[in-house]
Amino acid sequence: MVDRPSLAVEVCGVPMKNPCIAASGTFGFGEEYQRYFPLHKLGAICVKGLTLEPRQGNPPPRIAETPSGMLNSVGLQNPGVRAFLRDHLPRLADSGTAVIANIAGNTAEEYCKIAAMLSKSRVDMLELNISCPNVKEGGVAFGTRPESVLEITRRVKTESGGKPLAVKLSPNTSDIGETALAAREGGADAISLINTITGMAVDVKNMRPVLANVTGGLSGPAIRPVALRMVYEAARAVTIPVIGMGGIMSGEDAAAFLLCGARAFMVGTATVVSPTACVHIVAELERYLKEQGIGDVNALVGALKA
Amino acid sequence: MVDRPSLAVEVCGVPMKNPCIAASGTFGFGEEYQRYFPLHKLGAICVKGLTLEPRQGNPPPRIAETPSGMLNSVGLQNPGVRAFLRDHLPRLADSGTAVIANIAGNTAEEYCKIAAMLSKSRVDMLELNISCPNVKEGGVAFGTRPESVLEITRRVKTESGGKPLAVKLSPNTSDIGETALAAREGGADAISLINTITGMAVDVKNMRPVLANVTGGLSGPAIRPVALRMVYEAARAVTIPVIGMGGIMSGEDAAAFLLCGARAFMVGTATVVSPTACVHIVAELERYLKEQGIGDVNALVGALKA
Amino acid sequence: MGLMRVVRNRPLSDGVFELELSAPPEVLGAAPGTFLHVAVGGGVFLRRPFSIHRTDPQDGTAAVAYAVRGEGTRVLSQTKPDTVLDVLGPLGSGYSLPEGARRVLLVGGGMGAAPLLHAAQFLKGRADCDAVLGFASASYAFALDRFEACCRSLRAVTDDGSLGVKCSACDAAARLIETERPDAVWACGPEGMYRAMQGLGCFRNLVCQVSLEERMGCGVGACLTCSCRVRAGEGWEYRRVCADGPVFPLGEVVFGG
Amino acid sequence: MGLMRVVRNRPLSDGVFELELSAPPEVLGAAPGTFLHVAVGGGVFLRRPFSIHRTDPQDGTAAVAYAVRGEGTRVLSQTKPDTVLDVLGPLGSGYSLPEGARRVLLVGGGMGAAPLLHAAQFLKGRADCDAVLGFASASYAFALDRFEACCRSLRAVTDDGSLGVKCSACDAAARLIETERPDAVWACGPEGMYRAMQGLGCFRNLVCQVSLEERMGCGVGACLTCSCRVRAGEGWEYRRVCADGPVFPLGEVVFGG
Ligand SMILES: Cc1cc2nc3c(=O)[nH]c(=O)nc-3n(C[C@H](O)[C@H](O)[C@H](O)COP(=O)(O)OP(=O)(O)OC[C@H]3O[C@@H](n4cnc5c(N)ncnc54)[C@H](O)[C@@H]3O)c2cc1C
Ligand SMILES: Cc1cc2nc3c(=O)[nH]c(=O)nc-3n(C[C@H](O)[C@H](O)[C@H](O)COP(=O)(O)OP(=O)(O)OC[C@H]3O[C@@H](n4cnc5c(N)ncnc54)[C@H](O)[C@@H]3O)c2cc1C
Ligand SMILES: Cc1cc2nc3c(=O)[nH]c(=O)nc-3n(C[C@H](O)[C@H](O)[C@H](O)COP(=O)(O)O)c2cc1C
Ligand SMILES: Cc1cc2nc3c(=O)[nH]c(=O)nc-3n(C[C@H](O)[C@H](O)[C@H](O)COP(=O)(O)O)c2cc1C
Ligand code: FES
Ligand code: FES
Repeated sequence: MVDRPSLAVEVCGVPMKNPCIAASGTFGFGEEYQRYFPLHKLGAICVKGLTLEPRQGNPPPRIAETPSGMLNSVGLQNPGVRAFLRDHLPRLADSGTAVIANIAGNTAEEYCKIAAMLSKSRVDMLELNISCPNVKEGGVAFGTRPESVLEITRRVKTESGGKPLAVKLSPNTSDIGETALAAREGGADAISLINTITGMAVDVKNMRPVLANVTGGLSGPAIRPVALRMVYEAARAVTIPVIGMGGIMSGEDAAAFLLCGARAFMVGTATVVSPTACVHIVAELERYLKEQGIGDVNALVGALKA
Repeated sequence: MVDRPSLAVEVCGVPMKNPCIAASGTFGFGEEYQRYFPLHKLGAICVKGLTLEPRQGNPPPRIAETPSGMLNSVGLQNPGVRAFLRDHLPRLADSGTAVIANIAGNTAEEYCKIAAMLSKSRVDMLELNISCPNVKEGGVAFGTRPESVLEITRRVKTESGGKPLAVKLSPNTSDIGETALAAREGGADAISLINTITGMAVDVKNMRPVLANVTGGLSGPAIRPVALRMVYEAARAVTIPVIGMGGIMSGEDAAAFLLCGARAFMVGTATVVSPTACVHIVAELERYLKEQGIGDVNALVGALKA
Repeated sequence: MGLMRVVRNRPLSDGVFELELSAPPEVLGAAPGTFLHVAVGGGVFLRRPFSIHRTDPQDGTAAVAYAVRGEGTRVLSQTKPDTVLDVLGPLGSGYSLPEGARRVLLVGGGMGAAPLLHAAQFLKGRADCDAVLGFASASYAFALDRFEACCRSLRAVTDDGSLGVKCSACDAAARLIETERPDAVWACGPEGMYRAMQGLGCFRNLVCQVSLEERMGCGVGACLTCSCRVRAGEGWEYRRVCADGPVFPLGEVVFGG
Repeated sequence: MGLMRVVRNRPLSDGVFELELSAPPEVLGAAPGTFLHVAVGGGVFLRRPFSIHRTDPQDGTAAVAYAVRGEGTRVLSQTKPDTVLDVLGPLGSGYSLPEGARRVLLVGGGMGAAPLLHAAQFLKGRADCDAVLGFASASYAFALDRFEACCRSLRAVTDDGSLGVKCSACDAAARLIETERPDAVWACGPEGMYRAMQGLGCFRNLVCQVSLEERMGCGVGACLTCSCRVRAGEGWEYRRVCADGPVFPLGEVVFGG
């Protein structure tokens, strides 16, 4: 038994007091969760995907329950990067936790403009979202072909003004290692994965799709086996830090991602189910480390005996 | 209410008394299930993947439970196509249900040889398995690039001697419509999907993968949203019949696949959980049709109001 | 947020149940029209939202009334007393009494009656309240005795005439507005009822608040899955049912699409 | 296959429970060493295999004894009487009495004792039976009284000496073989015990059958997920624990790899 295992990690130069990051799109800009716990308990917060202009998103219904998971088709509803910088970032940057800005564009130019605007801000890291399955243009279209991943990463990196850049990869691909390599070659400082898997649910009684958008992104425990495999493959393909996610509901789930090679992890759907999920996951991870007699969480990273 | 809805379907010339097919790899050669129900209750039986030579498969453990699903890494253990023709097919062909032979090779030549041997047999249809995630060579390697799908389909079709050929597509791809088109261009008479999604499970206590093979194929309800979406996309990409599968546990699940465009459906993991699953699913589908006032199951096919 | 013990779980009418929970002070003092977000257990993944139906601060209990629709409510209906449920709430922004309002008319359609009892409880001593409740049929009506205990008047109507007059809640309410001249209408019911109300001048000419439903994720305003359309400038914008609502001014809601 | 009602579900020892089911004739008359494949419910997806621990044809009940290991057995341990479980079985091919055998030695390690009680019940009137049961510690021992009732002799040993002598079941059994000269050994225990037995000549020189465990899917022989290695020709081949076993001749099993 270890008394107080160290949970601190560093992801491409950004220190985090623990490896637990609130995933993009499930934590808003943090404001809704302040009444549930102090935000500084998190390793970092990744904000809702930001676009250049405000975005309305897709029509409702936008959510469907599926076996051990959920589909969402929010479609990047957000107030735009300017409103983020003006109305939300100041408070968030003072909250005592690292801030990651998730950025999404329709075109490469848009991605670059957003990155440039954020590069002079107080955000600690950029996360390039080229894997949103819920928008017609941009999003996942950039994320499936290695050449386009490389190209967009390179262009955005140039505009990021020294802010570390994580590239968020899409699971809707046949070779995640290849995409990871492309991101690294484009200059990514880290990769994060997985975004949601495109899926669909049917209301058989009414013979209609449940989601107004027909398809949506599948998240939650259902996709965890796929996420673990992709993190494992990506972490073997590249040496830059990997941030893993997909269906993490407990500290042991988080440990599995670290064992597969993730340096830190994000929690999305678990927060949708319970606002305090991240806090519980950190506590459980700490207990797991104690039970395993591991003094430093970094010792887990990639330690899978396979 | 409809009194006795008609359940009969036809898939590229093969008549089936209902659209429920036992999926490859979960029904053996049918022998184990005869004590649970008469096999003629099924629309068809798709046998375990056949290779040219007998195959041992992967080391155990070969199965892991995951949230609403399971991973398997059987690795195409089978007695080889000759033993199938000699020891299993005669009885199966007399069982009163259609027989689909699932074929898998290491090389294009092997696929062709197996197809040629089966072309003169009593099987009703061939299913080209280019989507097995559990073998090093062949399998999924053929199934992810459209060009190789087209090529292998064309070659095997030439050897199939007029037997209808279904191509079983891999979900480990970024554009299922493209793969479906490639199969059709190669001469496929039908496509079936989805095979399992490559996944992984970790035993965090022992810090090891649960499966000896590290990764395995994810099946069951967890993947149903992904399967439904891919069937929907594939059925819109091609006009040849689509056989849908992935996590079907009930008659309503089956109806969802038909609504998304599948002409028939396969049931795999549900049978692993309960030997009589297929029989219950057919009964539930019939009840669903009655409740919806639909007299013929074919009226469901592609009837989704989207 | 917290763990709440099931005190009782019993049928109220055909397919409608009441779940009584041992509740913390913030739920006992919740605003009318707010809701609880319930993890029903049994492998059901997401929470299910239910309006607060009534509270009993003396007993320290709060109840929701729910119709069995799908898997979540089916599991809930089988929950035994003493089960401990993980319940979030009170959540959302509820009905509000306009400054100086003396008379409130409650208009419920079907399960929409659920939050209105809590509203009637809340209004006691604050304003007079009359209730119009419409049900498909008498067998679905519930909580009428409790409404009678809290309201100045109760009018129950049904689609098939099996209880009260055969008429819609909307039409019955419209008639009452003419005679009683309430200062505000608090309504809860299906979309069709709201559309009908939007079509009638009498509802447009007074403060009329309606409670919306949408499929939900987090329930706290972060995931943006529960959108409804609300008038903004020339057009409309999406708002969150869970955090900006569930109660909105009738005139601002844009239906259909 | 069928639905079986839970009659009782109670702890037998530290972390070990006994689930008693109202069982159909085919289970009551099952061969020793066969197993039931139990859908435990509560969101657990796959069935869990448990050997038949004992049957009571008079009462019409059969029981399995199980250790709480993970989620499935945890859920099972909380199952209440009168719950109806979906249970497949009896499945597999069990222990068999060699032609003319008079004396059988039962060797159990830990939870391996579970099927051996059923074996002892079966042997009553068919052959003499002695049992050697090894446990990690006294607190884990279970069903000793029942074994005593069915066996000619029972020797319980522990790894820590807290019950019987401090020694392994394998070593204790080896000694008994020399004095009692049984015609057959029926064993059930962890892989380590079987490996130790394979290393000792005394087990090689008589009919020795062991029950294997592997993670299972269907339980009926179709999915090929439950493979174990069995000698074949020069090498080995995979066999199905669920259908070709779970009981195999000790000498044929190939461990490790
Ligand atoms: C703010 C609010 C308050 C509500 N109050 C009540 C109440 O007091 N009494 C009551 O009976 N019902 C109420 N509902 C509706 C109730 O939440 C649904 O009937 C319930 O979630 C259905 O769950 P299910 O699993 O049984 O149905 P399923 O149809 O199986 O549910 C599948 C999914 O759809 C969602 N869903 C289905 N119908 C609705 C709906 N009408 N609104 C929102 N989500 C839905 C579920 O949450 C779930 O995610 C309220 C809804 C909202 C948004
Ligand atoms: C033929 C046979 C007979 C058995 N008889 C008994 C018995 O009489 N008493 C008893 O206590 N145990 C018995 N076991 C082992 C028992 O099946 C496992 O302990 C149980 O499945 C663990 O489930 P879990 O969900 O609690 O554990 P988890 O570890 O959470 O289970 C996860 C998965 O691993 C599988 N698994 C884990 N351990 C084992 C294991 N040792 N063998 C097979 N699958 C495993 C589970 O089935 C499940 O799919 C038997 C196993 C087999 C194959
Ligand atoms: C409601 C919802 C909204 C999301 N929005 C975004 C987003 O804006 N940008 C993004 O990169 N990922 C978004 N995601 C994906 C998550 O960040 C995460 O990659 C995914 O859900 C898998 O993790 P999980 O299973 O823990 O949720 C969203 C997920 C959900 C459930
Ligand atoms: C244990 C197991 C073995 C399988 N073996 C094969 C196989 O040999 N050939 C094949 O094409 N698919 C195989 N599959 C995939 C299934 O046929 C099916 O495509 C997949 O499991 C999805 O359907 P399901 O969710 O209903 O199981 C196997 C699946 C399982 C679970
Ligand atoms: S349910 Fe998450 S924002 Fe409303
Ligand atoms: S568990 Fe399916 S073959 Fe043994």
